[in-house]
Amino acid sequence: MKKVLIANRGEIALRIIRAAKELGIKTVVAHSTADEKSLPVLLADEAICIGPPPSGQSYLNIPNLLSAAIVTGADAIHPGYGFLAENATFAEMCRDHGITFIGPTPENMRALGDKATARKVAREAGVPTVPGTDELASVEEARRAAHEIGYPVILKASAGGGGRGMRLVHTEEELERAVQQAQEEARAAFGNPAVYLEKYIEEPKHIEIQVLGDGENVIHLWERDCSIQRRHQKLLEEAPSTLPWETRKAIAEAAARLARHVGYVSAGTLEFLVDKEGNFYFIEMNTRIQVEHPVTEMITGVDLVQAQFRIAMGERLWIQQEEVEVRGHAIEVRINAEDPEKGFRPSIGKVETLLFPGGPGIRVDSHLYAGYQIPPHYDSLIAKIIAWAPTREEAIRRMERALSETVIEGPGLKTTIPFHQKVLQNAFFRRGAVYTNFVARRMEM
Amino acid sequence: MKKVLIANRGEIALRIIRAAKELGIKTVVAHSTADEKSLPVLLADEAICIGPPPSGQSYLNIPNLLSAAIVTGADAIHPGYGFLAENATFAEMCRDHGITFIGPTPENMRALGDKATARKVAREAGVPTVPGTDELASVEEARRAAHEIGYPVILKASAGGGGRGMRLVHTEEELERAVQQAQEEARAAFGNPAVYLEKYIEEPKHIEIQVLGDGENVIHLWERDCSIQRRHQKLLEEAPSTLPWETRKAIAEAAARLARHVGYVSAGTLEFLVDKEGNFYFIEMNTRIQVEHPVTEMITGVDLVQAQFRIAMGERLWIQQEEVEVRGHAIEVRINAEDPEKGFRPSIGKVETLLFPGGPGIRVDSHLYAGYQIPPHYDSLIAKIIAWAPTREEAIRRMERALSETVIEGPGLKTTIPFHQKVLQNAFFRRGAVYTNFVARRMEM
Amino acid sequence: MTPKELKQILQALVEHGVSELTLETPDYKLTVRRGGEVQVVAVPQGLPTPASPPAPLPSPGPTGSAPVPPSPPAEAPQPEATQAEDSCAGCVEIRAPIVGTFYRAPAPDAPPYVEEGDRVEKGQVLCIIEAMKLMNEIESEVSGIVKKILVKNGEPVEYGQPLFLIQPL
Amino acid sequence: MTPKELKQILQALVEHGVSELTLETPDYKLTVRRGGEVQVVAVPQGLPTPASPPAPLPSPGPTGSAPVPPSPPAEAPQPEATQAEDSCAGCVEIRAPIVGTFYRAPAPDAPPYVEEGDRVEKGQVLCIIEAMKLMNEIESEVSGIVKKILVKNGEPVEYGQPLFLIQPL
Repeated sequence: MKKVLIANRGEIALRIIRAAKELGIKTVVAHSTADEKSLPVLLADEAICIGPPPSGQSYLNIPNLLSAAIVTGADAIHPGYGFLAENATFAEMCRDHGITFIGPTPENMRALGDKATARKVAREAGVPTVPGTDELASVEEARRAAHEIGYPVILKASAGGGGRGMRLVHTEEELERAVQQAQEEARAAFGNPAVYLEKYIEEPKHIEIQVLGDGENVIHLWERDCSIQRRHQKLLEEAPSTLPWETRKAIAEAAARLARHVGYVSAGTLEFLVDKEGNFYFIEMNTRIQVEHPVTEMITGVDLVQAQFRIAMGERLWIQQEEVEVRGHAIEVRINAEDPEKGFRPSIGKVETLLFPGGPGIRVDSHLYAGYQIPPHYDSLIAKIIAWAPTREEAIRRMERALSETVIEGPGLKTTIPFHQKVLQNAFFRRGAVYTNFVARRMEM
Repeated sequence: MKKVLIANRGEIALRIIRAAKELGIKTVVAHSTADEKSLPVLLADEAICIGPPPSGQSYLNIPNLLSAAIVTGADAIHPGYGFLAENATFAEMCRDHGITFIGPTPENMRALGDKATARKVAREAGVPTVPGTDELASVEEARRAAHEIGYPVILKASAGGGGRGMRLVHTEEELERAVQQAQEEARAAFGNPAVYLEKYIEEPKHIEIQVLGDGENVIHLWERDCSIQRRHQKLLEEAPSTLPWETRKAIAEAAARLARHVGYVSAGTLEFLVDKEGNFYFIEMNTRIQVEHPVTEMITGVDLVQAQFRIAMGERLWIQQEEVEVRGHAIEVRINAEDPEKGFRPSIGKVETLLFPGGPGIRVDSHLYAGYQIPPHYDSLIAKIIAWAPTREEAIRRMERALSETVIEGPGLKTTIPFHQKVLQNAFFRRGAVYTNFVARRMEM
Repeated sequence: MTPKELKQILQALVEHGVSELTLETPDYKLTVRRGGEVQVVAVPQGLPTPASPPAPLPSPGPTGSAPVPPSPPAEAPQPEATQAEDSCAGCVEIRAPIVGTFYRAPAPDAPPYVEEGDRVEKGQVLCIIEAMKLMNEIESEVSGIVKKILVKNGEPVEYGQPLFLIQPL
Repeated sequence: MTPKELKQILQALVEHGVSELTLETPDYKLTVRRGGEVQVVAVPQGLPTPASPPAPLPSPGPTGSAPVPPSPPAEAPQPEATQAEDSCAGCVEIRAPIVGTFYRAPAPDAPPYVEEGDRVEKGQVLCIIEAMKLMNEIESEVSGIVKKILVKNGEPVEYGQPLFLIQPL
């Protein structure tokens, strides 16, 4: 591999440039016209404009991206996260054009891409999933299933996500009406009234396992706790979790088993819900690098993006499971250009004054520079700050220290820093009592 | 300990603020009028002006510093490095005023403060020193000693340092004339003609051992290789060294033994020369935190400045020697406001554009901000960039990547970044063939 | 008014994006007009220059360091014929709507679609951009004279890159 | 109209998105036009403000957030009586040459050395600064009238902090 085309933007484009540079691979950043003056464009060896600001015409424009790789002589494409990262067709087209897609195989993606298939694969691999049904044919079927699973149960839209078409049902009396409502909502939202039913996990932790595979060997790099979410958006992640050792080990091994079952290639993440008793349920797999990958890098010392490159170049896994050593604790906060006091409303603008934290145990991943105009077309993540320390308590204090010295200012620009400061001070958070509805319940946001 | 007065400036003042914040200790920065708008002044809880720009009247002004601690209610003083850090009288005066001096005891400093006493202590502790004499009474005595030690030998001024009064002698024929010349130079430079004689170590590595002591227990945190120097100024440091394991262990244990012998308290560094055969010779001890302490923090995960605080608060050492675990490799470059193309001439000015590197394995310790005017009164260190990676080779490539994305610009402002880039590319450096005259010999600078 | 006061006033104009100002007082009358395309960067706080500049462009190659097209306004999603500002007053710029390889002729041995100085009609094919083995014909959006062909045959082009300058008739 | 007033007006225009303004008063006539393609980057490049501002000063305490003395020119190594700029035109400022605790009288029960309105001679003791149990007498560097005593009895003072304003006679 001589030259990689980066089919992404923002901090992850920069992250990929850094990995490639350290491996001696040349970089080409494919960018929209809105990102012409972005830091990745500046720091890459080359840059090529692939379309106008709307991502449908640029970062999702497969012909322009492939053409850009071809005309710049790139022999590989790194998709980052989001955009085309989990698009099996794109991965396949790369392969057809003799371009290495840095990520899993199209077959991996298809085996794990949609939730229903992934659940089936999990069951084959002996990994527990949330007990539930397929699409419900009738209220009667729902009643039988709910009885078997045990209340409370939750109804979900087959086509959907993001909370729409969802209904929590506590008793059999509520069920019929709830099914009807969920179907109506699902039809309105997704044009498809199909719903299914699942066991409702109360106050679960969102735990995800990082894996690395070379197609034969798969290792896990332990878990991340991503329970601090708001409307299914992760805001703060940490590793390791505060779960007991046995639970952590059981989940991690289950995840590696599942990934091994599909002959997984590259970096991937398996997401689980964990209830108060330590029961865990596989939900889905993300077949790509994740925003929160740095916390795993901080505690294991393994460079996950470099690992993606090396695996894509055909290298066999160079670390065995026993060699993965966890040291200390790491926390990442996602700094978004959003106003947490106004419902996390996006707050774009120009960054005029910028000061990032430094010193021991602090890592910053950000594409900001003083004078940068945040474009309104893309997501609002502008910086990730990661703090490492020997213990969780010290990592929290270090993160507080780091945020206290961070300055990201510009006219009208708001960030989620004050929100994170509140989370870090929260007594429940400090003792590790986090779960996916923490922000709603403990932060009242 | 509730509040610490920081009797220093620049990056180390910031480093101390960070450690104190993470420990919940309030900070007061004592500053000269020239540092009124410095980042440490901004980030501390309080600031107090203790004198005009010349350090003799501010950072070395003991009455003003003690008075500043008293009137601000600080119960401790951290001296940083340089200035009053190794001044036993100052440490004693702090004690007399009921203020905790964060560092070794005055007795520690006196036992190790000057080279001659430190050599004596080393011999008592069974730690080898460079074979040599005391002040020479006659040329005849020099002849006898040189014969015994074996040529080449080096003559040095008793009162001096920095190369003046030094003479390298290869054969007995050259000796008499060399003694006379050295005495004359020493008289001219230091007003004292006394010289002594030492074995000349060819192409030695400068290896220093980090220790932590609580007065009873002393542990070492392995070594740093500081061989990349120019005119005795360290420019780039790394840990671990490329020495064989047995040599590393022998030096580290000798250092810990010496520090234990004097009941050492706080963080300290023992400096050694190591010849090509792996023989090592103790030279001196620095009874303070060092500029290059971050490389040790990166590979061991131990926060050395926090450790100084905790020991000063009376805590017994909380890590045993067996628990000190080294992971990976770390390199620090000192970015000075100097022009390496013009004999490292200081280059002051205003920092207008500033972009520090980020991403995995990169740490930045710097008091710069965009708009900061570098004052002409103090030393030229403006930033330290530290790169960590699993191996030395990867750490070098990571540092190259980090420097390639660093921007420190202003009218007329030059930095040592281009120099470091050359060192990192040097084939001898890359294979670890470094020694104290590397810069002169391999870089021709 | 002292030179210092004038300086302060001018400074204020710059800071507040003022393009024109007239001020009459009993003591003086001041008129200031600042340039149309004025881009004032008081502090060089734009894109920083890294310690080692990006490697020089392997020519031919479309990159940020190649002749940069004046950035289209962020709101205009489609590259279009625009007023060319530089070499040809009144000319219309034809830009690449896709990424690919620029060919002046339909086949290696065929004559080019157009030459500099040719008269073209709106809708006439000017060149081909090959993208993923598909030949995309690029048509002129105006009738006029081809004043300049900005890209060499066989060179890669990026999205929005100017290809032709055409003087409308 | 002063440059400062003009600046305030311009500021208001920017804040309210005004592109053109004409103002006639008995004293002056002002016309301002903003916008066009003007892109001005006026960057606040001073000291950045951290996310959490430094804790408020435990009063009394001499810190950067206390009434800041106009910073003496970096070249002047010694704090000296300087022209006071703010409250008293033509006054001389007497500053603290050392760090310590400010006392207005030689002993707790003694009367103060000076009161506001007193006439003092050059060399006359104005106060004491206690530093490390030593009492340091601070003398007036000019003869004149004590216009203002800027520090309260018993308060800590930092190096260079203004203590007295004296109107020279």
